[in-house]
Amino acid sequence: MNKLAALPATLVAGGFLFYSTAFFPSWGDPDQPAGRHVSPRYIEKTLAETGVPNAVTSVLADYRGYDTMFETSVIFTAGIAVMMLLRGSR
Amino acid sequence: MTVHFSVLIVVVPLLSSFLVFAFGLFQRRVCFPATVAALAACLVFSAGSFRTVLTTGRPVHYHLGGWAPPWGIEYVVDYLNGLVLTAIAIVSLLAAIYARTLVAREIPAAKHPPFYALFLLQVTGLFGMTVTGDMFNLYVLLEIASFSAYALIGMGEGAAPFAAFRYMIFGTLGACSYLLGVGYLYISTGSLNMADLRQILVPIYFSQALMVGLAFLLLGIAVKMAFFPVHLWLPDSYTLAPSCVSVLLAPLFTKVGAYVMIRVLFTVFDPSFSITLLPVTTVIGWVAVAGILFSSIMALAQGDLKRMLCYLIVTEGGYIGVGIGAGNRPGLTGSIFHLLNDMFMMGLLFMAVGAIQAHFRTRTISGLTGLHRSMPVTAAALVVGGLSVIGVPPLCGFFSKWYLILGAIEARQWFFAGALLLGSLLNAVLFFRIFERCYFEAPHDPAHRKREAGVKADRMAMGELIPMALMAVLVILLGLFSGYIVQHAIAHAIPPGV
Amino acid sequence: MMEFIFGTFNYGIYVVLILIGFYGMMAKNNLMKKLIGMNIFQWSIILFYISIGSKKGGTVPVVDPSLHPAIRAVDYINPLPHVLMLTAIVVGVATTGIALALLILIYRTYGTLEEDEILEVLKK
Amino acid sequence: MTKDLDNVVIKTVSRILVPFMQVFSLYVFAHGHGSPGGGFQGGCIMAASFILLGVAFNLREIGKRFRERNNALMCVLGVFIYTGTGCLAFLSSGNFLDYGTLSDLLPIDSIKARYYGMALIELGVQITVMAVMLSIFVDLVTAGRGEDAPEDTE
Repeated sequence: MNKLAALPATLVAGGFLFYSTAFFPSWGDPDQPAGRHVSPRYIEKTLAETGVPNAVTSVLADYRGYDTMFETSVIFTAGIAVMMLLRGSR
Repeated sequence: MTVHFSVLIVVVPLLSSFLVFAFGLFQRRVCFPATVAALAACLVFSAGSFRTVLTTGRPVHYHLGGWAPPWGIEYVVDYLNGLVLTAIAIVSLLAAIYARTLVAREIPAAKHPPFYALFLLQVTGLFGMTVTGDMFNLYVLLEIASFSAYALIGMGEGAAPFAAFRYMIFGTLGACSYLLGVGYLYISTGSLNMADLRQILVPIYFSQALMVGLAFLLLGIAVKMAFFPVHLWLPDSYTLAPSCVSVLLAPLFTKVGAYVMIRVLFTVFDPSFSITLLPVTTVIGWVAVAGILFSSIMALAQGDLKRMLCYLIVTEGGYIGVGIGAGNRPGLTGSIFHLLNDMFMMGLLFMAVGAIQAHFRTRTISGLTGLHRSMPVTAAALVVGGLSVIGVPPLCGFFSKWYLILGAIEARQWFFAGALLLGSLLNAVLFFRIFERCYFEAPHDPAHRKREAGVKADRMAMGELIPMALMAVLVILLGLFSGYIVQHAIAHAIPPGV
Repeated sequence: MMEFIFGTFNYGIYVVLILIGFYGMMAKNNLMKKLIGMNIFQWSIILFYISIGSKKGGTVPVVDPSLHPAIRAVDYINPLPHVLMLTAIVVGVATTGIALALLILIYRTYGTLEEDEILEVLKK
Repeated sequence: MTKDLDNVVIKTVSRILVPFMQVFSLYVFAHGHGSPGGGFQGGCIMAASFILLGVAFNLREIGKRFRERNNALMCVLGVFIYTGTGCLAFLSSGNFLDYGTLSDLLPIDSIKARYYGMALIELGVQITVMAVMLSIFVDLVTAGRGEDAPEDTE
């Protein structure tokens, strides 16, 4: 898209985004939905269930370990993609 | 062991892509058989898990890592994605077998191991997107499928890297707006699991943040689905991609995007919300109508066979959008069934075009003269695929369009029904132009004499003929057994409350 | 009013970054600048997720019982967005890697990275 | 002459720095459980140490220490370890990636099994990230010529 179409599209998207930020829970307040629903269990039970004090690592490798497996597969895909695209194409 | 089927669908191709790459470094011949074996195993697993859903009547839930849903990631196989999984497995297996000679011809031998590894990673991404019950996990698998698609398209010669880069810009824009939509859902609810989201979202349906979040979610899915206004990346990238890649990408990637749209609109958000309270589906229907008309006309204007099929994919996405737009039982039956049929139809057509391009050495429609004499099976495949896309009764395209039109009429959306009929008419004009060129070209036409005297299309390998013939038989069987499929599988696949 | 501004100012910052990235991606002619715009776009979404997870008075989510005998969720910030964004960062790196590889191929075929020059060559 | 002088400073400093970077990367990887760190950060620091070697000396130095084929194999090894530990859970009839059930096989209780399962996973991530970061860097810099890069790419 050239410059002419990009500026109005950006302004429209910007209007939507600014409009929506007004209705977010205020930044950092402890009982916003994200802090109440799923994550308290990770913090309170990480030592008891996995023996790992670092809650981020316990969520990363155990509770949502499946995501991280695909994350490693993403970086593996990028590696062989670059290998395939560039090597031997001299 | 069958309880693990739903996760094995994704883990087996992932593991085999690593092994294909590792052993391919030492022994290049191992790549193709390992890929076919892995995809055959996936077919067994997806058919097995779909059969358990059919026999027990209840969806299969699988907790990854042993953690319960809102905390851990959950796999859900129900009627809807059981169907799509089995279709993906069949089409990708046939595409892999078919693509063998094309890969040997188009891809330099040193690049076979990474090529087949990316082929399997692409299929892993598609399987994972279909079977997952977690919104963020769907994003990660969307990225795996997209990265392997960018790299595979970038393999073509000439302008393919440039088309792949433009596709990457569009694709990343889409994937990031999907991620933004998931972020808006997370900030409003605190959960990422689809079933959990459905309960929590009900009281806060009309919060403004959620509206904008839904808009970004649908924008991201529309880009991946090549829905009308954001389909600009598709014609260049699938046309310039090597034909062994477009045989895999064209039928599957956009259809999984359509599946994700149906999943988000009718399972994450309650159907009563997305149909009546906020007319999201009607808006999608109207955009789909514009999409059908625009892309059918663009398909007519194309000389290049493959680019014409790419615009047909956008039209098929429009048909599915019209089915969602109708927002009632027959409309949704039609869009799910059309999603299924389209995988097979487009697979068949892209196989035929790939064979024509490789053996008949022509890409333009005008160059197809006398195709039936030198390549009878491919011409027959082109006819079966074309008639099915138009919607001629015994074939599967007719039945899904029948339900779509039924749904549009029942929803009193006359423009939807009109667009469907006009689209079918334009497809008919499109394909009969090709059939006429293939079969009925008068002998005195100079191009025909040149073709006759000129190069004889070399023998097609059996490895290409059998998958194409099988796909054509499947298209016919889908048509004949459409009543059975709709009654037993799709009737239950429609989320409650539609 | 001040409380409202402090409540949503960093969401405003992420919106500004998204717009810069989106404009850069769409309007810039040079493909490398498009790529930089894409990176800004991805990283602003990471900022958005991280600012969801923060809690006033919460510390690093490494649980140590000496801070308070009973481990309470309110003492620690929300770890989930940080995990999700580790994945998004890796996806961003992978996107940049593949995009740079494609740019090398494009430069090798066309000798330029300006989109309009490439389109002219394609038209011929 | 001056060109050579600058190199001497860079070369000696980086020759000293690289071993400490690699030890620090193993520290970051090993302390993923207790402090911020883990597979990704450790892998990146390890790859940075090789890249520093390549930048300070020349790309052939990386090739000498770390064959291209081994690099590709290590990419696969790391992800294979990760998926393999996931499949280990099948043996003790747990769901995929459920290390808790590994306690049936090993003489430890399920919490310790999860602890060591995570450590194994971080090892897989460390290996893959290090190998992939390095291979992407070398491919992009030499535009695909890899080992036989001409002498001028200092």
